Amino acid sequence: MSEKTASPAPVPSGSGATSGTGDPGTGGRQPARRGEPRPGVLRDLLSGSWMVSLLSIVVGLLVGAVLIAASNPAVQDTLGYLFARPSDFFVATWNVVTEAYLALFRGAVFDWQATSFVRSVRPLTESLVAATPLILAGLGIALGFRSGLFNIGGQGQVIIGAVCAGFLGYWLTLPLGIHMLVALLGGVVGGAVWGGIAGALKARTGANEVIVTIMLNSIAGFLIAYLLKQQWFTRSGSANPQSRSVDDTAALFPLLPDPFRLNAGFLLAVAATVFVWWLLERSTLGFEFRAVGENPHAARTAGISVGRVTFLVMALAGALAGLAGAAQVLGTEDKLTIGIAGSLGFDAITVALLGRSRPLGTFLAGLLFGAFKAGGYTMQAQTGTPIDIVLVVQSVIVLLIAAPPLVRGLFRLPVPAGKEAR
Amino acid sequence: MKLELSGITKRFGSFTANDSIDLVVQPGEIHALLGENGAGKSTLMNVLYGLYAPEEGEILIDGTAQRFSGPGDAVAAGIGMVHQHFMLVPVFTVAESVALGYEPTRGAGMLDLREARRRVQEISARFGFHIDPDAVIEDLPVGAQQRVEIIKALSRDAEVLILDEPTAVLTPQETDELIGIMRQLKERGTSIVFITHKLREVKAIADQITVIRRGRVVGTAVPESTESELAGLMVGREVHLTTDKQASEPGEETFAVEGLTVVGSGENLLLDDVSLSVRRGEVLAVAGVDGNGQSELAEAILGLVEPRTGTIVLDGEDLAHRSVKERLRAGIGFVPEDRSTDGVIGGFSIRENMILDLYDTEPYASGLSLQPATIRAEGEKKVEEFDIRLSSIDHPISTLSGGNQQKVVLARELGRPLRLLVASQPTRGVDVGSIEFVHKRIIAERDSGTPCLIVSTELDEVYNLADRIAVMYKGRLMGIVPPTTPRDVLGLMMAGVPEDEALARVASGEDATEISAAEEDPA
Amino acid sequence: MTATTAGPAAPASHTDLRAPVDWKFPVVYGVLGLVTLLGFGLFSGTGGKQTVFSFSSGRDFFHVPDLTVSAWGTSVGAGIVLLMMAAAAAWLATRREKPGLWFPVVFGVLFLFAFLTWAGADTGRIPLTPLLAGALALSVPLIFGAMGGLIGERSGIVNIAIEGQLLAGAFLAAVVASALKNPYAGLVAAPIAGALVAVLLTFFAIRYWVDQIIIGVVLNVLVVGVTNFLFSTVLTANPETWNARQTLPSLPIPLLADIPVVGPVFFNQTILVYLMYLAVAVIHVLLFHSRWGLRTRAIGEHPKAADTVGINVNRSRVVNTLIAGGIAGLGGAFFTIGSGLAFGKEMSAGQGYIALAAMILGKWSPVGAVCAALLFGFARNLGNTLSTMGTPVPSDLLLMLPYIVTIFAVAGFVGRVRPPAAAGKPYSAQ
Amino acid sequence: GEAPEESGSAGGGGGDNADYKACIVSDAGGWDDKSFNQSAKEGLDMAVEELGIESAEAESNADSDFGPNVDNMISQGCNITLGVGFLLEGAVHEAAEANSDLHFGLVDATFTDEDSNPVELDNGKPIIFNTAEAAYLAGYLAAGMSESGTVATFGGIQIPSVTIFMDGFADGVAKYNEDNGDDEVKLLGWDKEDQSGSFSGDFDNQSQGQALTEQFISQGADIIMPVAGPVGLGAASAAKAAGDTKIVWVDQDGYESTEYGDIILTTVQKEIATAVKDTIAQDVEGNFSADPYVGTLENGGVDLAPYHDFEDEVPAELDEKVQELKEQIIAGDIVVESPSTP
Ligand SMILES: Nc1ncnc2c1ncn2[C@@H]1O[C@H](COP(=O)(O)OP(=O)(O)OP(=O)(O)O)[C@@H](O)[C@H]1O
Ligand SMILES: Nc1ncnc2c1ncn2[C@@H]1O[C@H](COP(=O)(O)OP(=O)(O)OP(=O)(O)O)[C@@H](O)[C@H]1O
Ligand SMILES: [Mg+2]
Ligand SMILES: [Mg+2]
Repeated sequence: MSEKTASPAPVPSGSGATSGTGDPGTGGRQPARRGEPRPGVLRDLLSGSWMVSLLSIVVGLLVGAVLIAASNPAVQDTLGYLFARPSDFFVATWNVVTEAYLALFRGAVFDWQATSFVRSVRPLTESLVAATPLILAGLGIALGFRSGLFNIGGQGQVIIGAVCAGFLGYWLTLPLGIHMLVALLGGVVGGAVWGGIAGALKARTGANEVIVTIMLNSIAGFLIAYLLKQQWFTRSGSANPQSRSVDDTAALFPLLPDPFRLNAGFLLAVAATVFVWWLLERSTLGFEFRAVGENPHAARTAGISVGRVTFLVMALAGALAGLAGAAQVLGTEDKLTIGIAGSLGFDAITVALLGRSRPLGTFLAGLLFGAFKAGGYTMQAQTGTPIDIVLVVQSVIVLLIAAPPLVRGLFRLPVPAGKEAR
Repeated sequence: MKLELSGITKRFGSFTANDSIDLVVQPGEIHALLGENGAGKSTLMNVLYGLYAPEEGEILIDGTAQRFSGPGDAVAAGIGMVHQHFMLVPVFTVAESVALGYEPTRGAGMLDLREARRRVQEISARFGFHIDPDAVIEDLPVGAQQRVEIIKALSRDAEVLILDEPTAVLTPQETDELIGIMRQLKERGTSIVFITHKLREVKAIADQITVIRRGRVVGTAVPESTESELAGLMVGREVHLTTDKQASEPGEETFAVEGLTVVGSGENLLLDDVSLSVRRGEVLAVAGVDGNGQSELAEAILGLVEPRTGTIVLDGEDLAHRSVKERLRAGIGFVPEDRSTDGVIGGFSIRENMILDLYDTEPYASGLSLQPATIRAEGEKKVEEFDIRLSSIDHPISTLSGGNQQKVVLARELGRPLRLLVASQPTRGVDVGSIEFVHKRIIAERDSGTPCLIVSTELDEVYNLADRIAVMYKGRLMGIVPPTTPRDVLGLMMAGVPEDEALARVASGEDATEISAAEEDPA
Repeated sequence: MTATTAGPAAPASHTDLRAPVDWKFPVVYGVLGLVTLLGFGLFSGTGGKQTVFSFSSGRDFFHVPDLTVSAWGTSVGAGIVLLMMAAAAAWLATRREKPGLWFPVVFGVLFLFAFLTWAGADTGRIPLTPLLAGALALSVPLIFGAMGGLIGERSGIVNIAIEGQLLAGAFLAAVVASALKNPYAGLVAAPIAGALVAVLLTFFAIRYWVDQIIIGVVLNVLVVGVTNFLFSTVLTANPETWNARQTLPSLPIPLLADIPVVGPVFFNQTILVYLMYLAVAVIHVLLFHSRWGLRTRAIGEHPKAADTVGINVNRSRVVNTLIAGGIAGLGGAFFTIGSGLAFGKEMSAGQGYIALAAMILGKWSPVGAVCAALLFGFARNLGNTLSTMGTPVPSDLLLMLPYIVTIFAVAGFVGRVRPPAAAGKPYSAQ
Repeated sequence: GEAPEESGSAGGGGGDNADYKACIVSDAGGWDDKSFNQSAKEGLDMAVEELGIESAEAESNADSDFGPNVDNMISQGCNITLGVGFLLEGAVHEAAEANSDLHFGLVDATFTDEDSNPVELDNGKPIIFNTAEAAYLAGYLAAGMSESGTVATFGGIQIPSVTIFMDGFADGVAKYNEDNGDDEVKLLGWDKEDQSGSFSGDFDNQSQGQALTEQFISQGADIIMPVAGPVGLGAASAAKAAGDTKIVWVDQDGYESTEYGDIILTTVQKEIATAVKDTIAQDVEGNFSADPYVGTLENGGVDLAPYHDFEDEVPAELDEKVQELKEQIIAGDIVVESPSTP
């Protein structure tokens, strides 16, 4: 690009190295992407980093394949006589791996072996169902990252969001629609309070948000366990730690008829993605958030209250995670149980990281992980492949996508113009 | 020891910072390396010190070529370097800092701190430094930190000592002391490479001068050359070292600070009962060595530090307990001293940096919503007006050179109606050409009737801009003097001598500095 | 031209310059004192009841007699003393002074004593030795983990992967010990597992400059995935070979182990715990008094400065991170061979994250981290003690105790902490 | 090694019902929970072995997995799908209503409506256990065997399938105290009246179980019943370290399933495996019935395991008394009640 510009300096610089006290060597968290604006997702796609993403997924699946094969008794048997008849080994490996991954695909996208058309197309909607809370909570985490806060507290915020939404969902009696909105709002407020605690403590006392959110996760876990033992809370008349079902008036309405489970929660996820995009890129508040995230000193000098931003970001992140919890209990699960949040809060961190903390990126990452989740069920049920494989594949993908030079090196891809290899 | 650099070329990506540079430093010579910001001086020295590997060229010591794979090799070869940005670990003690990398041990890898302290004391004593080996670096004033750097280099028996812009943070008197030390070293046979862009200093001490511009040697000179000759060589065109300005026409006094006191974390006084006022259409320059409370003064005015006592009155309103935002809205324009940490956000685009403290005001925002089109249009306008060199307003500001970044800050702060301008070190890290421009803009702002408070550690700048000069020392105001006050008097005041006494001492001739003597050399 | 203020300012009169009185601590002390006096004492309804503090577990060499106190009287007495201390703190606060470190410690111990007296009044017996021993045991993996995190961050590499290293250590220790039928073999294997995780960390962090937080988080997931997978395939298929429990024996240290209370708590332990004492001491000494420590701290604070004196920053970082991973991995062995357990899925149960918190709470110092970890372990085991004693407090609320205590500790007493300046930032000379 | 000869299908076990598929879905505990998931899975494995049927299994990691996992079983055309644990009730219930042609089973829970009133489905069979009956015997036995006069129990999480053990145990201890007036045996860790007691907080953290058990031991308990899946292993390890402490195991005979046989006094057994296998077998034979299966002392669905190593130590009269109580319970003379009884 430098050839095109008429600037007197030959090459645009990196990290503000010319300032008085700046330390050019240690300036940025990441190698300075010289002379390029932070690329948007579309730009990412066009400039070839989609290739990196794709190849990362391929490598992730390959690593998974190795594990699948290595643990498969049939393959292990053939290893015993690998040299006597190697073809057996390869055939067995191929069969085992393709079978597993085809099942994964059938569970995530389209099942051509299903008994009916509805069942064939249902997997795709199941992926969306699984993606919904991941996207919502992931957006919350991403918001924190963009504002320089490491919010590990998604888990607790999801739990509290679910608790509040669920409770309002069966405890109140309200007309259709209104009830749903009130319950959703309850989830949002609950999550916001839980996130806001960490934000307020950080803003007022400087308490490290990593510690506080970790602790709040556990506290939320015990809190829901406690509540689910209280009859006044569960209203279920059962000794089991689970609440009664949320009223139909409060449930998120389905988008498709039975047996599809896709519900309005997914619309919430889409809306939240758009909202977070607008918030970060087009609103004054988001400007403050990003400013604090990139450089709190400069933000303060520009009149932005870092404490206020810290609190607001954590509250908003909590609200989004709370919404994830609400969507879970009002949309798919319909009652509160101790495990209502699963490991959503932690999965959401990976989703946000994979999405590079960008709203659209997080949305797409959520879809991918949702697909893995939905497909994983089928893979496990039909081929007996342990579902933990999915975790391995996912983490390899995130790691590789974060290290494009490694992927390029692995596949001997050319270095794109403008990006110097280090 | 004779040092030769021949044909050194160093590239950063496709940008050539050093372009086949040749340089010879004779034994016992003080060799000045002159060049404007970004000319490639530090890069060259980092190559010499083994920090950067050059793409081409070689380093010869006493005629034999050397290969340095790291600073360790350079040090072993007898090269010592005091870096422009000090290479000291803030939380270490002096003794630890000096020991690092060459630790005296008591066997089994355990530190012998007693020995380390002894080394520090020995060298301190030899050169008359007063450095406590147990002091923590971050508590030391910059002048002392620099002496620690020198001790570090000397403790390794450097035969060639590189001093990269060592005087940037010193008072004239301290600069004098440093020059004394350099002479002492020279007498012991140490060669010195002395980097600066202060012409006066070069003339005072250098035996030989090499001038670099845009990565190339553009000439050599002798100390006898005039300042404008040297400046011309550096910049490549004729420059005006002083800004033409009309005498000020001060209006009413709209800004005043009364009894401002700021207390640091250790209950030490950072600002001690400071009172001053600025009139409309006047520049009050605050002079002083870095770390004597000027930064706190500027920050307290903007509200970045909370004063314990005192009032800050602008247009009849006390702002002392207002938020930063309210003060900005009251019409304070603020140019922070440290551009990269406080002035701009490196990852933000130039466009966004243009509205960093205006993002929520008309016309850049309406309600909660930013107005991208307006932001862009206004930004483009300012780029034009302030002659900011860039390829796209959408690129991150970190892709700009320091001088252009500073122009963005100025464009932002001066681009709206102001009731007060507070600018700290407005030209730090900016090249000679741009300095001219910045100064002009500040004077223009003054002439439009804005009271201006300029904090600067560069006396040249102070003289250039000030209608009155306030001198600070250890958080106290030593006095406010007219811009006709001699450099030496200011120097003494900056070192804590009250105004009257300083005047008397300079009059009696006992404290005239060499640097100002050099200034008075017929040009 | 004369200025508004002429000459140097007269030294300000310092009476009006004093910092505002900080009432936070006196108020907290006061409230706790009142709780003690009223809640545990006057209105507690424990009149006439007694609480026995037992110090021995019955097998001790020296027998320390139980301490029997009157529940009501003790709490009232303690409450009065605490209120007096609160008053003293308030008086000091008006003079802008702070009491020494002993003050909160003594206050805390007294408060705890009163609390235990009250809590034990119904069942009557507080077994002190197991309370402390259990606290130590629950802290062991936290301490190892925190040491691993600390060495990494001190050298500029943020190690979120402690959780993964603990889990990997637990896994490999169990598998190797089981396969070789020798618990000590597991002791060797555990650090290797932790270091392997660290290899990935350094590979991506130093070679490819991937954000260290990303790597850490992802490695944790990866280790969970891999160990779960191997557990449900290999280990469960053949548990006798791969996952038979092996126990590190307790090795009481002669004499020391016979000291009442302290002895059984600290000196009747497995070699792993002794290794932990050693690790903490050695890390503390080395970090602050050795060449390695000086260099480590330098590359974590200001790598470029270290580079300019010839220290190979990235190589040191790699080495340190591997050591750190090894230490965390060793800590993981506690879950399996250290506790005499076979491996179970995700058995590190989030302890790595708590170790991370302990490291921050301890301000990146080994001793501080140990204190933080012990605080956590103690709070947790206090909850256990209370629940086994049959307090009316619901078990879930007791289980929350350590987490709440930690939040109070970080928000109330620690506040802003300063991590090593270069932690998380990749380094390259150019 | 040698390559095997290519051969036809591997011969099935007992029968050949390859066109029949029995499927099972775990709750979040997973197949290795040393508890009901594991037992249920063993039941399925036995069925496969004996009946030569096909099978599929899905492990759940989170509550949100239940629905999809059950659904996947239906997609596969499982003839019978079993869910393990009360948490699966919703998913199995829904699936049963939507697929009236398929059969379902629910281990350890009954089908209920919105308001938790039991309902009966035509194609869904609850498999439940009156565990309290066996735990009652264990409580009595433990009280009789305790030398210190203190016994203890704790749970993993406070859920009915856990607390039902603790209730029965508590009643057994109480019964012993009733019979042997003077020297009351104290029970720590559970208060049946208040339904409150000690829990380790999860089913994973074994060191927590260890710490908790050490607390009990120091309070004088010498017989402890952990009802906490793998966390019980932590308890056993602590008990073993203490030397003179015994464990009452739960679910499957711990003498065989754990490595702590020498300190396991007995086990409160729940014959889930057998019940699961029988249910499948009935279905294979076309005799599926949706009537609940309730494991009791009477039908052997729950029982006290043999004393194994402690055979000689249990006094004859105590054992006789325990057998007598068992008869009384079977006869209905003693009714062991628990709020957690399904
Ligand atoms: N770290 C860097 N990486 C790549 N290019 C850089 C880097 N730093 C500076 N440059 C480029 O080198 C050129 C000169 O930068 P530098 O900051 O030294 O400018 P300068 O000559 O000092 O100008 P100014 O006087 O405006 O500060 C700029 O065009 C800048 O884009
Ligand atoms: N690490 C780096 N990567 C890329 N460009 C760099 C780097 N270091 C310096 N540069 C660029 O090389 C050029 C020369 O920089 P150098 O620091 O040598 O200038 P200098 O003459 O010392 O300037 P100053 O007077 O401001 O210290 C500048 O344009 C600078 O931006
Ligand atoms: Mg330089
Ligand atoms: Mg510059």
